[in-house]
Amino acid sequence: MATIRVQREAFDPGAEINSFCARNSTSGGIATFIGQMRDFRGESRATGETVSAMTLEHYPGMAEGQLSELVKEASGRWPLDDTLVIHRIGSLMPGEPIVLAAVATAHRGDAFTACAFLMDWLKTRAPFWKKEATETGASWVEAREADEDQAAKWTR
Amino acid sequence: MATIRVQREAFDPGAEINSFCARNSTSGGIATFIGQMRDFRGESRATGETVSAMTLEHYPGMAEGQLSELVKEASGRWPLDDTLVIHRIGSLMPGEPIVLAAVATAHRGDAFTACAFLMDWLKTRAPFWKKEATETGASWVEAREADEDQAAKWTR
Amino acid sequence: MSTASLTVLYFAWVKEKVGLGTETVSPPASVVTVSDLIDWLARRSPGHAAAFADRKLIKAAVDQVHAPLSSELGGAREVAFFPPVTGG
Amino acid sequence: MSTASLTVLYFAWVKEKVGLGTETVSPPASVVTVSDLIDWLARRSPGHAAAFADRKLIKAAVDQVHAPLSSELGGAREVAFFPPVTGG
Repeated sequence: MATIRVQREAFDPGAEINSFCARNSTSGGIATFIGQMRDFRGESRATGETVSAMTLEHYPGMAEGQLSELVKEASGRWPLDDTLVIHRIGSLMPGEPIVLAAVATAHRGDAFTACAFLMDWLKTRAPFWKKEATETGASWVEAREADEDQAAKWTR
Repeated sequence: MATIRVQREAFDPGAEINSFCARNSTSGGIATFIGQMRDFRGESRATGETVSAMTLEHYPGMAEGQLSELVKEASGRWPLDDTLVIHRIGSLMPGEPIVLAAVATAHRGDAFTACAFLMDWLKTRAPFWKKEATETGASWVEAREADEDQAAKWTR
Repeated sequence: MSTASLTVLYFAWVKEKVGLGTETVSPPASVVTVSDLIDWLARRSPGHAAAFADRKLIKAAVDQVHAPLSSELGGAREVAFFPPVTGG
Repeated sequence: MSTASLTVLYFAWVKEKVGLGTETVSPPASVVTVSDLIDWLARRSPGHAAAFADRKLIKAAVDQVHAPLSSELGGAREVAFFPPVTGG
């Protein structure tokens, strides 16, 4: 079982997690990750420029396809009861959730590992691009090398 | 920052996660874990006895103290923006959440790792005991060796 | 190590076997370690004896800190006995 | 490797530099790999040239599957060019 959604509309992480829990009431453990839009650039709010809005572009078709592949890969590696991935596109405001990943399993170790794997591969494989608007104009977010390194550790 | 609650009342994981996200809107990543009460014993619903209710006993004072220690330890190991741990006590019904752990960080790797650490240590150090009621009577849940193994890997 | 009074707490099936959740005791000076305390408590009633029959199953906390059974009690005010924890 | 028509998609700043999001092209038979296609596309306009000026920054997908620039196009119907992804 898996649900994948790429959507322009805002979503409510708590409500999504509650319905995910409800439909997996026999799974002992649910691990989730929520990625939020920050209102600053770089490492800290003190040193970074203020970001007032974000646009998320995606590759229609391939984005959904890659997310399905990630979930399929995770399901092959760990015994997952259910998986949920929601990813925003379009315009976002600071504080809004960008992505939600949730994994339901019998044992919590698998839930944490599979959820971390999903996020690491999503960050380097799913075709989404962030453009941040600041006072000095809009610019595309650059990929972080740390993300590549984190994704590489799952290579078999 | 950290919030620790040991409570008899049911809680709403989605609502708790949403307010945790809201008060940590500048954290890029939020990892959470929800442990739910299963309605069967052992490894699977097919082979296990049906569990109709659960009682969670705790050591008042020490339970809260141990949870604080775990959060303190995690905060010393990883740069955490905020932490939340809620643990139920008393009577629980199948499907109800038993525990919620949430960690907010700048980088998602730390969030996953710290949340997994919290759960592993909680499972072996926080003084809570589960008693399951089935058709054939009530009995105390036995500790799983796998939990000890999982906790041991965090030893420094 | 004197006859100062000590609060002893029991949890889960240890409590059920002992038949009570807490008691205040004054162990003799010969009771130095947690293990000594178990030996001494086990003689208080058949319930105590049953609870402590297999001490491989017993965990202890001294003043709300996990402690091996070999720990010395020192000036402890509260000792608790319970099975391995199963929360979460 | 013939003059069959190929859909080319551009995303993020690659799209902005090229000045369009998609185009249909018919590359000559000499265009065998993704890298050949870049060489050929770069000559179409100053925008294309600017987008592909530093191909270390460019990622490609062939028929919606990530592909190194050295990949052969084969019978591909859709090739996309974009910077490293930054979702999540």
